[in-house]
Order: sequence, then C-alpha cells, then structure tokens
Amino acid sequence: MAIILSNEYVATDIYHMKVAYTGNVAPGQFFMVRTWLKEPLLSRPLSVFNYNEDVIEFLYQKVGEGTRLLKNAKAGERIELQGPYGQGFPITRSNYVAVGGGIGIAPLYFACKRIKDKYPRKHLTVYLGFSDQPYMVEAFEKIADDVHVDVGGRITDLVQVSKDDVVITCGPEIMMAALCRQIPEENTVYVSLEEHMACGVGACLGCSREGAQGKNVRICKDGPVFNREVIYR
Amino acid sequence: MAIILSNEYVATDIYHMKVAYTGNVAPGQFFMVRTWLKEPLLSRPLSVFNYNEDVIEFLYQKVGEGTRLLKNAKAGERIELQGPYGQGFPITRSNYVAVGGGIGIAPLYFACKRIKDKYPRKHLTVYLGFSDQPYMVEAFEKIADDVHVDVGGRITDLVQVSKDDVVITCGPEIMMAALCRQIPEENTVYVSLEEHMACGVGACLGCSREGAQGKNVRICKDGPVFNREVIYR
Amino acid sequence: MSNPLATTFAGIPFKNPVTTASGTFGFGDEYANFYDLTELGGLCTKGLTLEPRLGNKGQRLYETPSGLINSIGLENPGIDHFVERIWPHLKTLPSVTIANVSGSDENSYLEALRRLNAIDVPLIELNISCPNVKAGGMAYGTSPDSAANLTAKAVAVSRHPIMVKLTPNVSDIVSIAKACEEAGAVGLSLINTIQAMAVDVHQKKIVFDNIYAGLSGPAVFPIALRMVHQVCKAVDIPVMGVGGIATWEDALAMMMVGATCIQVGVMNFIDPYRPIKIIEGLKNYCEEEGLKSIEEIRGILL
Amino acid sequence: MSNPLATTFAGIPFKNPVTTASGTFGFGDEYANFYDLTELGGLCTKGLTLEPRLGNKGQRLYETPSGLINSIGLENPGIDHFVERIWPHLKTLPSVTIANVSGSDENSYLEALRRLNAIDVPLIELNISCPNVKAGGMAYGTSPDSAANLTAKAVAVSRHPIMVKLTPNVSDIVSIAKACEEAGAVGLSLINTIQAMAVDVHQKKIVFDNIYAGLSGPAVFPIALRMVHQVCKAVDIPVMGVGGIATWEDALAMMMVGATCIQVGVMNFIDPYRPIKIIEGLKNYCEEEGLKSIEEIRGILL
Ligand SMILES: Cc1cc2nc3c(=O)[nH]c(=O)nc-3n(C[C@H](O)[C@H](O)[C@H](O)COP(=O)(O)OP(=O)(O)OC[C@H]3O[C@@H](n4cnc5c(N)ncnc54)[C@H](O)[C@@H]3O)c2cc1C
Ligand SMILES: Cc1cc2nc3c(=O)[nH]c(=O)nc-3n(C[C@H](O)[C@H](O)[C@H](O)COP(=O)(O)OP(=O)(O)OC[C@H]3O[C@@H](n4cnc5c(N)ncnc54)[C@H](O)[C@@H]3O)c2cc1C
Ligand SMILES: Cc1cc2nc3c(=O)[nH]c(=O)nc-3n(C[C@H](O)[C@H](O)[C@H](O)COP(=O)(O)O)c2cc1C
Ligand SMILES: Cc1cc2nc3c(=O)[nH]c(=O)nc-3n(C[C@H](O)[C@H](O)[C@H](O)COP(=O)(O)O)c2cc1C
Ligand code: FES
Ligand code: FES
Repeated sequence: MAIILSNEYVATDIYHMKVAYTGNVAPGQFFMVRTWLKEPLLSRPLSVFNYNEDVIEFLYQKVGEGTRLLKNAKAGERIELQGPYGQGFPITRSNYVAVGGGIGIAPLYFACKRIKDKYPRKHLTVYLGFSDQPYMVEAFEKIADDVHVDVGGRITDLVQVSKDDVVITCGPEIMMAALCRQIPEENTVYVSLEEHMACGVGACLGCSREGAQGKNVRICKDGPVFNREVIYR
Repeated sequence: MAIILSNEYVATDIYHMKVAYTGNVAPGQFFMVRTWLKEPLLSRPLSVFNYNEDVIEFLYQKVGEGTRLLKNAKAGERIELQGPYGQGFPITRSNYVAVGGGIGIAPLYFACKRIKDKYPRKHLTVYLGFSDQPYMVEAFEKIADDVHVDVGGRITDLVQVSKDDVVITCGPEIMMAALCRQIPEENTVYVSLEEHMACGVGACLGCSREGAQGKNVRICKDGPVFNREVIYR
Repeated sequence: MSNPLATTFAGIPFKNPVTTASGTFGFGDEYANFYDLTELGGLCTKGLTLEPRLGNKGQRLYETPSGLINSIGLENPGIDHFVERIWPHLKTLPSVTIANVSGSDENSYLEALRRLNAIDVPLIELNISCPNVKAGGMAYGTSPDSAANLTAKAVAVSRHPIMVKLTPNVSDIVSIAKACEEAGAVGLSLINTIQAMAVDVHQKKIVFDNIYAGLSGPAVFPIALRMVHQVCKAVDIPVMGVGGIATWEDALAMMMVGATCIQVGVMNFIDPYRPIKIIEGLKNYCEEEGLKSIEEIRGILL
Repeated sequence: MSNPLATTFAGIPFKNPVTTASGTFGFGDEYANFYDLTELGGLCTKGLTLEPRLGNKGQRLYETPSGLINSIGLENPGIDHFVERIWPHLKTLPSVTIANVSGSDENSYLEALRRLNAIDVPLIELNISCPNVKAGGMAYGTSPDSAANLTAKAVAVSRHPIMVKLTPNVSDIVSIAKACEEAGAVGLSLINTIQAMAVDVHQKKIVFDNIYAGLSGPAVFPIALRMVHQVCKAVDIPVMGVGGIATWEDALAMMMVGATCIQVGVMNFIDPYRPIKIIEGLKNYCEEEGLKSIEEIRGILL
C-alpha cells in the first residue's frame, strides 16, 4: 500500500499522479495499480512516467472504469502498487530518438530523463504526436535537445533518424509498426507494447502473442519493451 | 444522490451519520443505502435515527463489508438513499414504553422524539439494553420522561408496563419475543423486525416470512414495524 | 419519427424490448411508485402456481460477488387469486404482461394454464427452470424429452402463446431449446438462475434450508450471453435474453447475439429505475447510430 | 505442536490443503519472486499437451463483474520440454507438483501420459474440461461415458495417480464424477471454467476469436461450492475444490462441504500473496477453534 501525494488534471481525460514509493525502477517498466477493493477485479497496468526522490509518477488517460476510479482518488488516499514489472528501455551510450503517440509518451519521459542523466553529452530528439491536444510538451523540452510536436497529423512523417541513433517508441501500435517500417534496418528500435493483462508477471499467458520468430512473447514479462526484431518481421 | 454532512464514531463499531435530505419520513421507516458503486451488489437497509431540518440521521453498527464502507465515507461525499420505505410506528395519544436492544435503539429515538413532539404531556418511558457498552443514552434522556439502562443483563427484566401503555420495541428478535410474552395481551406492542433484503419495496419476497395468521408478511413493505399480533401467536 | 425500439415478439407488439424478469418485479405495483409502468415493453409476473404457496422457510437471500442467491421458492398467491384480483388491474396496462407459470407436476402446470384461459393474457412464460422447489421446477427443464413433453401439452391446453423459460443448469441448452421449439413454443426466455450454494463458515452451517438455491445478477451475465448466442443460432423462434443485465450495453449485447427482447431481474433491486435507464440508453444508441429500428442490430453477431 | 494443516490427498501428503490452479501459476517461477513456493501445499502446472502449443489468437482476457473470461487455449511448451527442462527444477520443491495434462484426442492424451512416466511427478490432473480448445478438452468431460473411457485408459497407461478435473458445463456433474471414480481416478478436482462469452458492443464484435471462452473468479464461487458439495456427497475419492476462492473463508467453506484440498486460480493475479494469506487464515482458524487438524471440519456440512 502506497499513499497518493497528488493527482491532477493535465488535459482532457489526462491526469498526473504522484505516489510515495521507494525502490528500484527502470524506465519502461510498469506497475499493476488499483485504488479500489474488489470491483473491477483486475488491477491496471500503468507505466512509470517518472521516478525520483521516493516519488513515483504516472501519467494516465481516463478511458474506462478503472482509470475513472484512479482519477477520482485524492491525495492522502491509498493506492496498491504491484511491481515494478517487466523489461524496460535499454539505455546505452548513443544518440536517442524518442517517438511517442498520445498517452504513449508516458514511459518515454522517464526514459528520456535517464538517458540525459546518464549521458548528458549525447543527443536526444523527441517526437510527440497527439490527435487533438498536446500535453506535457514542456516537460520534454526541459530535458531533450529537440522536441517536435504534431497535433492531428502523423508524427511518423516528421521523424528523421541518423545512423547509430537508437529509437525508443510507445504509442498506438499502428504508429509503431509504421515507424519500424520507415526506419532503416541498421537502427536499433525499441517498442513498448500493450496487451490486456491479468497477472502482469508472466503466469497467466493472457498477454502472450506471437513474435517475429514464430515464438510467443509475453508482453508483461518478456516486455513491455522489445527490440523490434522480436516483434516485427 | 445525497451528500453526507458528518459521519462520526460513537462507540466501538457504532457510528452516527448525518445526510442532507428533504422529504416526508415517519419514525420506524428505513432507507436502502449505499456509498459504493458496484460491490457489494445490494444496498443496505438502515432505519431513520432522526430527521429534522432537512437532515436525516442514521445510527449504525459496523458488522460487515457494507457498514465498513459506510463508516469510511467522509463528510462531503455522496450517498445513495432509496426510500423512505416501509410502515413506521403508529403514534397515538397514549403513554408509550420504548424498549431497545443494542443497535435496535436506532429507530426508537426518532419515534420517541415524534411522540413527545406530538403529545408532550403523555408519559414516555425508555428501556435501553446493551451487551457491553451503552451509547446515545443522553440523547434519550433529553426527550424521555424516564430512561432505564441495562448493560450486560436482560433489559426485559426491568420493563414494567401499565394498562393502556403502548409499547414499541426494536432489538434482537429473541429480546422482542421475550418482551411480547411478558407484556399483557391488552397492551398494544409494535415490534420492528429485520430480515435480509434485496429490493426493500416488496417485490422480491426475500424478506417474507410467515406471520401469526399463517399468511406471509414482507418485512420491508408490510413492516418493518408490525403489531405483535401479526407476528407472534 | 417512429419509435425505433418498437419490437415484435412472436407476433406480439412490444413498445420496446425491455421487460422485467419474473420474481423480481412482483406484479408491478411496487415499482409503479417509481415510474409509469407503461414505459416498459413488458413485465413478467412472479411465478404463479395452481395453489397459493408460502415459499421456502429460513433465509432466502444471500449476496455473492456481483451476484445474489435467492431461495424464494415460488411464494405466490395462486392462479385463481391472480385471475380474479390481480389481472383486472394488470390488463389495463398497455405494456405486455407475461404470466410466468410453474407447477409441481404435469397436472398442476396444465390446470394452471387452463385457468389462465379465462383471461386475455398475451403471453405465457412456462417456467421449467426454477431451482428452488423440490418437485417440478427445474426437473422438467434439464432434458429435451421432458421439456418437449410438457411444452407440447401446455401448448395443447392453453389458448395463449407459450414461451418456455430455460434453465442454464444443463450440458446442452441448444438441444432443449430445439425440443421446445418443435413442441410448439412460440418463444424462449433464458436464463433462469444458476444452481448455487452458500455456507456460513462462522456458524458452520449451510445458509439455505433447501441447501441449493439460484444465482443471478451481473456475475452470470457472461454465461447468459453465451447461452443466448448458442440458442439464437439454433432456433427460429424469438428469444428473450435474461441474466445479469445491468446496462443498456448489456441489453444491446444480448440483442446483437440474437435476443428479440430482454428481461431485467436483480438490477431492479439495486436501482428501481434501471429498466427505464436501459430503455433510454437504447433509444440514444439508435439515435446516435442513426438506426431506424433496433431490429437493425439484432443478431448481427450470430 | 504438529501442523494442523497437514493433509493427505489420495495417499499423498500435502503440508497444507492450499494449492494453485492450473494455468494461473505458470510453472511456479513467476511467483517464486514473491514467496518461497515450498510454503504451498502444492501447485498445478499450466495445462500440458503432447506437442507445444501457441494457444489462441486475438484478445485472450476479458474482465466481467467479479470475474475474468480467458481464452488462452492451452499455450504450453509441450510435454517433452516439461519433462526435460522444467521438471528438474520443480522436482526439488517439497510442495506437491501436479502435472495438468490435456490432449486433442485420446492418443495425444495417452502419449503425453506415457512420457510423464519417465519422471516422478506425484499426481496428474487430467484436464477433460478446457472450454478453450476446439478439439478434445471439454468434449471428454461432458458425458459420463467418454469421461470414464478416457479416465480408464489414462489410469491404465500412467504409472502415476490420476485426478480428473471436471467441467461445470454439465447437467449432472455427479454422474460424471462417479463415472471417473469407477474408472479408477484417485481424486477429482472441480470446477474448471464456465463457458461464457463477451461482446464489444461499441465495436460490434465478439471479443474472442474462439467466440466462447471460460469464466472464473469470485463470481463463480457459489456455483463451484454447490458442485463440490454435490460431488463430495456422491463419491469416496478425495476432491480438490476450485473456482473463485478468494479468502480463507472460501477455502474453509469448500472443505466444510467436503473438499480435501483447494486450488487458488484467478486471485493469484489480483494478489500474488493470496494463497499464502489463505494458508495463514486457515492456520489462525485452527488455532482459534482449537482444532488439532483441519480434517476435523472437513465434510461437516455434507
Ligand atoms: C504495460 C502497460 C503500460 C501502460 N501504461 C499506461 C500509462 O502509463 N498510462 C495510461 O494511461 N495507460 C497505460 N496503459 C493502458 C492502461 O492500462 C489502460 O488504459 C487501462 O488498463 C484501462 O483501464 P480502464 O478500466 O480505465 O478501461 P476499460 O476499458 O474499462 O478496461 C477494461 C479491461 O481492459 C483492459 N484494458 C483496457 N485498455 C487497455 C490497454 N490499452 N492496454 C491494456 N489493457 C487495457 C483493462 O486493464 C481492463 O482489464 C498501459 C498498458 C500496459 C499494458
Ligand atoms: C429495516 C431494517 C432497518 C435496519 N436499521 C439499522 C440501523 O438503523 N442501524 C444498523 O446498524 N443496522 C440496521 N439494520 C441492519 C443492517 O441493515 C445490517 O447490519 C447491514 O445490512 C449489514 O450489512 P454489512 O454489509 O455490514 O454486513 P454483512 O454481514 O457483510 O452483510 C451481508 C448481507 O447480509 C445482510 N444483512 C446482514 N445483517 C443484516 C441484518 N441484521 N438485517 C438485515 N440484513 C442483514 C446485508 O444487508 C447484506 O446483504 C437494519 C436492517 C433492517 C432490515
Ligand atoms: C428474487 C428472485 C425471484 C425469482 N423468481 C422467479 C420466478 O418466480 N419465476 C421465474 O421464472 N424466475 C424467477 N427468478 C429468475 C429471474 O426471473 C431471472 O431469470 C434471473 O434472476 C436472471 O436474471 P437477473 O440476473 O437479471 O436477475 C427469480 C429471480 C430472483 C432474483
Ligand atoms: C488464465 C487461466 C488459464 C487457465 N488454464 C488452465 C489450464 O491450462 N488447465 C486447466 O485445467 N485449467 C485452467 N484454468 C482453470 C483454472 O485452473 C481454474 O479451474 C479456474 O480458473 C477456476 O478457478 P478460479 O476461479 O480460482 O480461477 C485456467 C484459468 C485461467 C483464469
Ligand atoms: S499478464 Fe499474465 S502473462 Fe502477461
Ligand atoms: S426486500 Fe424485497 S420484498 Fe422485502
């Protein structure tokens, strides 16, 4: 049980929650989260938007019952966090390009921060695509070298990568698949995937899907971040 | 949807809630109450402990999940009230004796108040029995002519009635049945009964039980307050 | 504009497909305090038997996760009381009143149906699926032969159309549905409650005097939906979908898998206005989707 | 003091009656990060088949009121992989490992069992009740004859004791339980998931590629409890109670109606520590009630 420190409106249906939490957390990892007792039955997976000084942050979109209950939770109330779970974004000494679509920007922020913390001299370009309203853009502007924003169009049309750039991306799968097609094979691309999850730890096989090598991968345990080669042919 | 004005601890597991509400309410009636959305499925029946100036009050005991959620509700939060339902205590120009056991004192307080409001010159004696801790005794002392309290014994041993006294009672059924046996047939006795309820309005027949005349009565709709003749042979 | 929710079930016009389930709505009076009953498509009466019944003794209700177990045991005033005292009022309602009929043996079923011939009830729901009575009830509903046999006799005896209410406590609901169809049922309703049990571990006792009782409520919706889909694929007569319907989306799901009407049961208890809210929801849906008639989505997922 | 939770199931000692249900616990590794698996009475492996399987395509999970529908479809690495790669680790656990075995036809069941003869797995759970595969699975579990037939052959082929896992999707679970008992099963486990369905009304589509899938979780507990009671009254072999168990009270209720062990399924997902909490709860109960052994309450409500 953790305590909610704040839970604020960011943009239409987008909220930003801070929770008191101490532990090791890697960018791209997620927690199974619940503020309710019994209904709905399952906890909800949420990526880590940021973590430092014993505060974990989530950026989330209200889409259904679970996220509606989340947004109604108030500072001081309790939240159950299970995790952190899953494999995050590998961070190496490289130039990075981060491409986020909609609420998919959530795990990228923490990844970008860690990249710049670890390798401040390396170049970091961020592309953020939104269907109608941009949010959290300034936060990215504070840490990245370049931030490109698109609203209502296709963010992938803007993306340019150089040789040796490592690309990290999270957003609608159709966006990530398109991105992977347009980025040269030589570049390493890490995609962060979503699936319906029950356990979050690799036990139920609910989030399992066929990967590129004909073998199944579990999004929760083998991912949610994968080298694109594991997923797309 | 009504708004909770206050919700306070009274004694071990006993709470007192005030809710903004306007309407016609008779003593002995109850509401189907819930502060939660889906789980538990059913609303909970609670008698009216008091009502005036657009404030309805409940006195309740935490016994399970529903009442635990109730006690956790805070001032300013919403509560769903369906009702008032059922038949209350008839109030006539008579001397009254009220006999309450444990949390069964809840509907009696409102009844006693109405009795004294309507017929201030009539005599009202109150017997309150508790298994270990007394509560709300002073509240009764403010309105009744005599208040007798027993803790840990049998309240029915204290009760004395005169000819023409009308008796009203609520508490464990074993207490009410004993009381009815000891009170002369000539006295009118009104008992307030409990049963598991789903609808509260007489539709599901979940609270139906056999009455004294071999016909079934629905506690929620035909009661919860009955002339003892309808219930006990 | 015409009413997009207007529905025909076995030739009977319903102003909308939303009805209230037997045993959860009394004979309507209790809910008449909340809204005008004529807003409903129809209502099913409490299960009627030839003789009046007091129902089961002991605790009758038990709450479970998203469900309710009941052991009412067909408490009802008997068919004659219904015909003489209740029907005269019900018949004035423009909603379709559906008389739910049970019995303890073939004769009591058939005699009850005969007495209903005296009144103009538009539709009968033959309950061969009540898990809460010792004799009759579910026993008829668990084999195709016994279901068909009773249905055929009921159809022969009654001058009213017969809809058969099926029990979910079977391996193969489709075979029973088909048997009833062949025996002359004009429609089917499903599901009745699922046989279940509750234990009070602290008191070390079984909650219900009858040991087993019937589970319903939102918990059973996914099972009911599956069975309605299976049955609608297999029969040509119309089906009323019942079981755990809580929202207009649930009602719509039932219709998408083929139900012509739906019945709201336990959710009446939680919110007396729920059937009305479901009607509103369906109405808005038709508007937003530009449907002239709700029929346009019926069975699209078959 | 001796361990009040020590239990014997078909002659096999369990340190406590709490095990984890097949398909909800992988092969244990995932939960080994939370607690020492040796605290469990036992664990059932994911359903194993002769050949490796990728499982079903499309969405595999859908949440319902107090329940979860799954359409995993027996994704598993195959029996040889289990024997060679997984068993060497599992066998070092002092908890009882129960190998859950499925097949698409008789031969594939029996060949899988033959290969398990190579290892010393203490107990096999013969899954004749999976609603999520097209061939085999539940088909064997819905008639007494086919259940008995497969069980008898399994018993003949396997050198390990066979517990049969029953499906709730039947009219008469008792007849199937008895048939399995007569065919030589040493025990029974029930229930597997209940066949159910989900519809996405907004997208106008059926959620699962396979159309139907299996419901479990707290919603089904009252149904599972009823069936365990029915079966325990009718058979002499021990029973593992499964289905919606969320608390130690649920576990206790299962044992009061006759279950020897219990299995925790979906609740592992909601709270990885749940089986351990259930063990603690049962331990405290024994202390408070002054029970020397949990056996003292077993079957008191039969
Ligand atoms: C690894 C991972 C990380 C995520 N991180 C974030 C994040 O940081 N911020 C954010 O806003 N969202 C994130 N999501 C999506 C988020 O989990 C869903 O939006 C959320 O579960 C919806 O729950 P709901 O009850 O509001 O919606 P409902 O639609 O009512 O949920 C019904 C069921 O579907 C599941 N579900 C619905 N949408 C999704 C989805 N897109 N992915 C997986 N399951 C879904 C729910 O968990 C639930 O079991 C993440 C998903 C995954 C898998
Ligand atoms: C007409 C009426 C008036 C009541 N007035 C009051 C009151 O003023 N103050 C008060 O403290 N209590 C009152 N009760 C009892 C109160 O309704 C129960 O204590 C409450 O429902 C328990 O809910 P729970 O979830 O906490 O307990 P749980 O035991 O978890 O409840 C499980 C189920 O059993 C039902 N239930 C449990 N105990 C009772 C009971 N004694 N009577 C009826 N149903 C029960 C619940 O409603 C629920 O459906 C009244 C009951 C009735 C019938
Ligand atoms: C309290 C109660 C009483 C019921 N009585 C009857 C009955 O008399 N006849 C009948 O056919 N079904 C009866 N049912 C079953 C319902 O009509 C319905 O089939 C079932 O509850 C499933 O729907 P639901 O989940 O919406 O409640 C009863 C159900 C409940 C909860
Ligand atoms: C995701 C999931 C996968 C399952 N896989 C199997 C399986 O492979 N073999 C099997 O016999 N049962 C399987 N089951 C059924 C469970 O073992 C158990 O019988 C059922 O879920 C009821 O218990 P519960 O309500 O506690 O989950 C599975 C259940 C779930 C939820
Ligand atoms: S969510 Fe259970 S395996 Fe991934
Ligand atoms: S609670 Fe439904 S009839 Fe009384």
